[in-house]
Amino acid sequence: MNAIDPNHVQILAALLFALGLAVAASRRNIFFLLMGVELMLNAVNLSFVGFSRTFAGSGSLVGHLSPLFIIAIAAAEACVGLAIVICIVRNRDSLDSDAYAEMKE
Amino acid sequence: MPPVDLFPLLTPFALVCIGALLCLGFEAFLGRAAKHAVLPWLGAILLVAAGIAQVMQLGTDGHLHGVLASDTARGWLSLTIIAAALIGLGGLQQSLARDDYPGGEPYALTLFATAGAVLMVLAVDTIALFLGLELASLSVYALVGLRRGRRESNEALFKYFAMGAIFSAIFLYGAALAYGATGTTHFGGALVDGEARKPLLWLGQALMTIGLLFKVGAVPFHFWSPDAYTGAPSAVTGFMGAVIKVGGFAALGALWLNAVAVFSGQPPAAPLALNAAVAVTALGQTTLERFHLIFLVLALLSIVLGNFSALRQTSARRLIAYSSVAHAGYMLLAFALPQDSSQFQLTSLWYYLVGYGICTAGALAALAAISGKEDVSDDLNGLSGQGRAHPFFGLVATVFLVSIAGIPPTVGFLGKFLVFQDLVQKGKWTIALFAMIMAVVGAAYYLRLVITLWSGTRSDERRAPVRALSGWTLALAALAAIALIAVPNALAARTPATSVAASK
Amino acid sequence: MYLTALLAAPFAAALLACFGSGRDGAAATRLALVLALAIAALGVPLVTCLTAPGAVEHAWFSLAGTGAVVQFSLASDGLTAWLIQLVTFLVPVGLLASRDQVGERMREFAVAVLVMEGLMIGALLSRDLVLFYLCFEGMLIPMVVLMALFGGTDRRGAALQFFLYTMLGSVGLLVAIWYIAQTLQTTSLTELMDSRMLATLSSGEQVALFAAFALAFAVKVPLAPFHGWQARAYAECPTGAVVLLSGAMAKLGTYGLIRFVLPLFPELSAEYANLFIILGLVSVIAGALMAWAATDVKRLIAFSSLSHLGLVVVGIFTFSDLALKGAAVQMVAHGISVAALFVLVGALESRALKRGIDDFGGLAGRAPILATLFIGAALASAALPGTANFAGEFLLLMGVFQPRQWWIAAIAGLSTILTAVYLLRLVQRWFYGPRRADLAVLPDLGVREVVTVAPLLALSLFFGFYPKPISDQAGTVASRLGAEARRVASGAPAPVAVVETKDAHAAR
Amino acid sequence: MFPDLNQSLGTIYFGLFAVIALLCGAGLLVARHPIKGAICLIGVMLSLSGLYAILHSPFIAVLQVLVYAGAIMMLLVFVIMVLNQGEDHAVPRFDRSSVLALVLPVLVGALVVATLKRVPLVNDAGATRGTIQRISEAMFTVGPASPGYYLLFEIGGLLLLAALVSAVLLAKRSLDRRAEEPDGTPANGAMPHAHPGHADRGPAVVSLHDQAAAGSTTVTAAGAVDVSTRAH
Amino acid sequence: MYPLWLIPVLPLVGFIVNGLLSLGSAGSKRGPSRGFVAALAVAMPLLAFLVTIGATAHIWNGPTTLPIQTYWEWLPIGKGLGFGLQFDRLTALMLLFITGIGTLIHLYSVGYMREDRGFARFMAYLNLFMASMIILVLGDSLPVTFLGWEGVGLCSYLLIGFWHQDHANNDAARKAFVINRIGDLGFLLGAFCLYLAMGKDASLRYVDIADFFQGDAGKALASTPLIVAACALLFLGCTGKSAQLPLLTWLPDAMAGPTPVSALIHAATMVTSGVYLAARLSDVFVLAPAVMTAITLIGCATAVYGAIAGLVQWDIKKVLAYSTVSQLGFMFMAVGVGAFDVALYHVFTHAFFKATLFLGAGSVIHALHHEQDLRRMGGLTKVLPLTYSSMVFGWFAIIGMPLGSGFMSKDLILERLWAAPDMFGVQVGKLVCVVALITALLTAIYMSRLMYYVFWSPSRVPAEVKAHAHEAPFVMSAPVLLLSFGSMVAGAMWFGAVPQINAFELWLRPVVEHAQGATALVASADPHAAAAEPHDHSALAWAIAGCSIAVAFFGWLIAHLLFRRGPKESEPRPLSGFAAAWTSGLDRIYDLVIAKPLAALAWIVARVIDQALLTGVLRGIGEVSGFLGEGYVALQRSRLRISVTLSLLGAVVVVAYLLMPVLSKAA
Repeated sequence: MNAIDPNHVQILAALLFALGLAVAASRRNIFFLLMGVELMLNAVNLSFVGFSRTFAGSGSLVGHLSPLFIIAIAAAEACVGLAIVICIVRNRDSLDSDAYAEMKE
Repeated sequence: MPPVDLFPLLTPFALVCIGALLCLGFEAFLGRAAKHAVLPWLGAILLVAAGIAQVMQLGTDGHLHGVLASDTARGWLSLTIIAAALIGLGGLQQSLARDDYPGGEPYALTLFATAGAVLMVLAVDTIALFLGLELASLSVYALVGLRRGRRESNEALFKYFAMGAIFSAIFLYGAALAYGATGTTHFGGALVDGEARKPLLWLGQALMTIGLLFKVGAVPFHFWSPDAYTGAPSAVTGFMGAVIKVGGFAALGALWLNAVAVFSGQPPAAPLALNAAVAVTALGQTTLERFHLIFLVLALLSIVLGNFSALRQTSARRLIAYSSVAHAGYMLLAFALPQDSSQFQLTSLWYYLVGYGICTAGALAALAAISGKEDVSDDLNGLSGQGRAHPFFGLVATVFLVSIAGIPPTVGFLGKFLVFQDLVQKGKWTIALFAMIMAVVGAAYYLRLVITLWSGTRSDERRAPVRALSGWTLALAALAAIALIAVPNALAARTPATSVAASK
Repeated sequence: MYLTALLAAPFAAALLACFGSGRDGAAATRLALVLALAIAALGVPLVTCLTAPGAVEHAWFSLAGTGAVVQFSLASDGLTAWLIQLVTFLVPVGLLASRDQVGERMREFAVAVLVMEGLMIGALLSRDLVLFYLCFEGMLIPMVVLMALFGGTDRRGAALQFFLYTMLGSVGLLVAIWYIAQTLQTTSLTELMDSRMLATLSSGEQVALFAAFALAFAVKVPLAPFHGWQARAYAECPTGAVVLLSGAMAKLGTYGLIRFVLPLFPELSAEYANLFIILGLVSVIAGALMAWAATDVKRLIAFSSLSHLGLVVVGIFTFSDLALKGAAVQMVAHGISVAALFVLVGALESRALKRGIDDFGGLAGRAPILATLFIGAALASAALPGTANFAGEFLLLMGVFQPRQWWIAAIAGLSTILTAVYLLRLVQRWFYGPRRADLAVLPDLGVREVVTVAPLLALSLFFGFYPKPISDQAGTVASRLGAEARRVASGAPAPVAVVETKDAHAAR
Repeated sequence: MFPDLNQSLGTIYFGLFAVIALLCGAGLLVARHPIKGAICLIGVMLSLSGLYAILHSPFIAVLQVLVYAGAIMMLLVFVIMVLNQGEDHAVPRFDRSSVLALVLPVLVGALVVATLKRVPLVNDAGATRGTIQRISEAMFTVGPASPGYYLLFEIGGLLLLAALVSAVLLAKRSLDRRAEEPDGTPANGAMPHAHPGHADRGPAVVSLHDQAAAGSTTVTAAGAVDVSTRAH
Repeated sequence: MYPLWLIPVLPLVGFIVNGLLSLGSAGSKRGPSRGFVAALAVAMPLLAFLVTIGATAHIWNGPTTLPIQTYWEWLPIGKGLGFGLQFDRLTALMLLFITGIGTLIHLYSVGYMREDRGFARFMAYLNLFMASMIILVLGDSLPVTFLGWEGVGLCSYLLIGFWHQDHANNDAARKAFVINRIGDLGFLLGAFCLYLAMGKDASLRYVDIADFFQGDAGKALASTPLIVAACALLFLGCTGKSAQLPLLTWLPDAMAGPTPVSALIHAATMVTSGVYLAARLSDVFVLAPAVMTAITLIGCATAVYGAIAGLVQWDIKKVLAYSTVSQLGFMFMAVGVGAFDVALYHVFTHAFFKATLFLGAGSVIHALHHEQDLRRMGGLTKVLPLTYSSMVFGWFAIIGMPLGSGFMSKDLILERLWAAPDMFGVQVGKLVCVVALITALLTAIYMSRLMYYVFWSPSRVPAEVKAHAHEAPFVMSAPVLLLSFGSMVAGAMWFGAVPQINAFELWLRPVVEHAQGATALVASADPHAAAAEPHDHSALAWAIAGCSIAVAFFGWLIAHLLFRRGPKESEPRPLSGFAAAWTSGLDRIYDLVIAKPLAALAWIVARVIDQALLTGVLRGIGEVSGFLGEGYVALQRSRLRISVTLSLLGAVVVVAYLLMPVLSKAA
């Protein structure tokens, strides 16, 4: 019936993934790094769901189930990430990732 | 592989998790001293139980809903991880008690990480693999950042986490694309509607491989390892270096074996055993040519850069970090495809991993015990003469280091031997020779470390009592590091016949 | 069975020495000494019994991937037997000699030494390439340990350099062994020798394998220009270690040449004989010259042994019966004499903490016993007739001397002159001349030291007058191992064997 | 449960959500202040949940809103505000070393897209799939027939627990339960290396950390709750 | 079986016992009991002498040789070379005077060295020397001889450097040893040549060598390169031991040792072992006429050189040393023309008179408190009557006064030289004979000069020395007297102590006759030759005898004219001008041509090639790898984003490379 072209969904996912990657890789602020990662995970979810519609039967279910786990993992990662932010900012109050480049050779 | 019942397969894993939960539960009710006295033993007991369970079901190969699988190689690797965990617990106890660390969580986290690594080994499904990977990573992050007060520890923690998060996302995207091609998240799923979606699988494999290469710290995805290894407490460094590498390579191996099978046009009906011998058809040969070239190039890069960087290190942890990069390189060499289309198997890699895991964990646990409060003096100056000040730790550290350096008659040597020989068999003469020369160069810095340990002129009053747990684990591990050379064929390839059975 | 016991004994002894003695140096020395002597006694039957002990052979493990099954195969013949005598005899000497330098850390020292002894014996007994390689390489570890723990000021660097150098040298050997195992499906030396399998390989492969083997052993001997590690290592080694390194371990290089290279690659040995002969001559002359110019006496002795072993290599690669017998005798003889020299230098060093050639003078007056023994050792190593070294060098030179290649013997012979030059220079600087005030208090040798050295010199004298057992047992074996190469060479225009001249003579 | 949209409408909605998502993503990339970024990200997530809805997976759409937009982002914003140092002028958005870091993702995207262009995907004409019922069936059927997700589910719970523990270990101010020593320095000596800037603001930061830690625990709990609610 | 082994073993026992004594008593102030040491040290060679006499009795007029006694198998050469002793007439001759004169000199040394702290050591060395020398002449094969050959070299090294506080002595000792080593190498290589030449049933035993080279197979090899090389190399060995050109420079320096040593080793015994070897291998030497000629010429040159050098020396011992060189030259002249028996005869006589002279000189030196310079002597006739008289006998003998032993042997040498056949068309023999006569003249001059300066010229001895100057004790003077007596009567040996004439020659005939027969030279005792030209021969003999007598007197006369007033300058100064050039010229040349270049080469090899190149390369490798490490590690110290970016770069490259085949296909 309604045919949202799966390729478009995938391309969207790819673009979002790229965006997330760009954010994570290029921004100096640690929070943006976290958010970038979240964005990437979302893109992955989208990709899963998008694919799921191109399969019949059990194959398609996988595409719906995987995101659940990914969401849970994302939650866990986010909470650990934030804990880490708190932990490191406590010692050196800076959110600038470049500030954490002290380790010598 | 036949489907098997839930319990025999999952018992070891479950026991480890129970250990973690128990530690967590008791942690709350124990005084600071008691934590370090009780929790490690609690964990150790459960780990030993897990180990025993693992040994008991070593023979039975099978898989669970195509999500988890178990076979001889997986069994050995799980055992290695459990052993590394035991050693790690011992080392942690040694150093945390020395530093009078205020919390008992690290023991629980160690066990969680162990569970995660075991899961990575057992997984034959990308989601399961990812869960295991995250379970291990998230726990290890915390362990790396254990010394919350130390800046380098923080920095290491931050960098490790940040890159880890990014690359696990990349891995996951790869998983998604692979799913898009095969319609399943299991390894070795057949392509749906013919060749059409092959590029997706291709890309998915690439991204997943990259994600795992990051975990095992191969060039150019290794930038985290020097910092993470150095920032973490020595005991953790060893444990982390061991279990993550074992888990990562187990996953990579499973991925690659299945890829070979799939691209050779004979996707396995049931999950492949890690020590299966897969038939490489001409088709697979041509399709995977680039892939295996990538592996070789990255391997050589890792070997060269890792060794040369390690040559100039003074901090033991950082030295091990770079050397672990080099080792990742040696192990990657095992992924080379045979020159002529024929059987392909990774048994040499598994043997190498067993040796490497035990020895790395052991070496750093031993060093952790003798490198002073908060491991401040784990550099060559600080360590010089410590071997003589602490004969036991010095001795075991020597055994482990010599083994990692690949000097006979140790398991490390035999591991390298088998991998290189595998390579020679595949007709990669020049590479093998080059790798070997590099291995000798590599031996240099381990030896320098050993020599420093013993020949140091100043061996000061700093004395670390040998705690029972680390004493026993290290001693046994050291024995194992020698004794394992007796069973070079424990992980030998299945005969082609069975492998065919496994891949049909 | 007996051989297995012989191989296991040193390791058992090491364990005993490790746990049997405490931190008390004296006790550790005593224990280790007793053990070492016991092992030596255990080894004696090898040469006294008329029948060779039964060979041990059972499958050990199969090299994954190759069809070869590594045999745990031990066997002993004259050559092996005598070198084992050398090793087992030098170990107690080394232990005794290092007592002063090592002091209370004797236990570690003894353990390392015993382990090394075990590995040396293993290398000598093994008749399987892989087993041999394991021992051959394993030896380095205790050696490095000794060097690094008990060595001189530059010990770390020296140890590292020594290790890497020899390691690099033998990497090729490892590859070669795999390749053999893989292509020929066996690593058993006897098999490879009996049915000359290697001949089936392509010439290119053969050359590569030959090069790998030769290089590994050339580094070990060492043969110029692969001697980079030697002087530094010898100089930094503690006495006991250097006694074993120069006296026993270096011999494994020449042993390897005789045991593996000649029988496995007769054609190539014959083809490249001149190369090795020239390298040997270079070592002979250059070594002597460097010894002449040396100021550190340990280096001096190192160079002198470079020179003497160079002569042995020359002898080996002329393949002539006499030369090989001479090589066998000289290996033992040199082991004894160089050990004596090092022990005495060590004794002096432990007294004065100096060993420069200009650091002493007029010692003959102060320490006549030391002087006498040292001069004795020096003369022995200068191959004075009546010492074992003479028997060795005489046979070597005689075997090397061939009309076609008279220059070999002529050049090699120069070493006898140069040896006299630098050794007498040393003797004069150290022991003669006016007494020096700065050496006012320099006690003469104690009983222990005399007991350490005297037997060495006595042995040297004994074998000097009665080398028959060595030349008959070891020499004959060596000659047999070289027979094939000799045959090939005599056919070829390259280095000639005795046979040739006889024919030539008959023709006249 | 969700209306089956017809062709054109579906495309329109898809385009709409896609554009919003991309714009918000771009906004995240260029946002100056983390809070703005967070808001953009929430925008992305909401639009994604919309997409899930029209892609026949209502359950995920709901979760997307609940967990992501609801819990995770809430926590994120919370922490941002806790650690907020005003407009963080200290941290410019980009600098020279960002250029390559901006180019590479573009390349990645390009590569993926190029690949996708070469892969013809066609929808499988089937009934709606992502219903809670079918998902929970797949998730919780135990036994030989099961696809085995119940294992992963349990492990997921374990994962969350581990995450919680690590979060506590890292973020909690003082690890042992005893109150800090009388002289007011933390027991675990977390502070010795602290930045001098802490001197004035010390207590404030401290209190914040406590809350933050509390927050993190709650949210993890929340995550755990979510997963378990999916059970029923 | 006659216990030949006793002969070497007895002195060896002396060496061991005395050696241990001296070592054991190292701590004590005075050392072991002089009496015991002396008794033992003298008794041992004496016993050896007696044993030798016993052995000689066995072969007096029975078999010409004792059966060879092989004790054990030594070296695996040929069919296995035994360690054996051989006692034939040549051995007997050598042994008799070695042990005999040796014993006397031991006795003398007891007196000479008694006060020295190292007395025991000295006697031990002397005994060791005896043992080695005995083995040298008693050995039944070249290797066994070589054992003694190097043994005596070692002893000479030890004894020259006996007073080792003074580096001058040590240098002299080292020089002696090294130069001898050069000769020894020649010996070895020569032996190898022989071995090769003998082919299948090769052996290094003298009997086998003799058999082979007397046989046709051996004769067939005459003048082949192998044989020529063998002889040349063996002769090189002889030049080393017997101080012939070009290897003679060590002998004059060897005078640094105590005088008895000079007498025993560097005059009587060791230096003559070259001649012994030549005689022993006469069968081989005669097969290489070229080498024989060379030997003659070299001997001649050496004789002249030594004589001239002896003329200009001021050190009494140096004079004697050069005269020894000169006399050895005479012996080799004889060897060169195949007159082995005569050569040995001269060895024999020379041993007596040269020992006499040396010991006499020793007494003089002893009396003057170790003053050796002729310029501080003179007029000692009254002071040292015994020494004087004995030295006169020695002088008498050496300058060839009629009926002195020297006269006999030298005369015979000249005779044989003159009678020598042409070699390569040149009358080498006659030329050499003339030169030899001139040398004899010189000999007479310098020996007389010595006598004048020591005894017959006005005394230049410082008063205080003269006051203490005294005749040597009996233990010293007795041997000297005996020897001087010997140096008179030894000459008679040629004409029979035994009834028939030519005892000495007959005695040696079994050993050398074949060789001498082989040379065209006609031994005077050879019946056929005698039949051929008896008359002419005797005439020749008388003529030459006359010449040599005349020469002797003439030389004495010249010396009388020149030297009876004593030297011009009385203050000792080092040699200068011609004397210095002539004496140390060879040393300078060797130093310039051999020693210095070698040392330089050693320095270059050690410091430049080994250190700079080889070690440098090693270090270089280390540096390079270290540098790589540094550079790469520098990359590691990066901020997070750099790391991420680099990793991503890697990832992109990898993915792009992998996707290339996919992307190459059109969409």
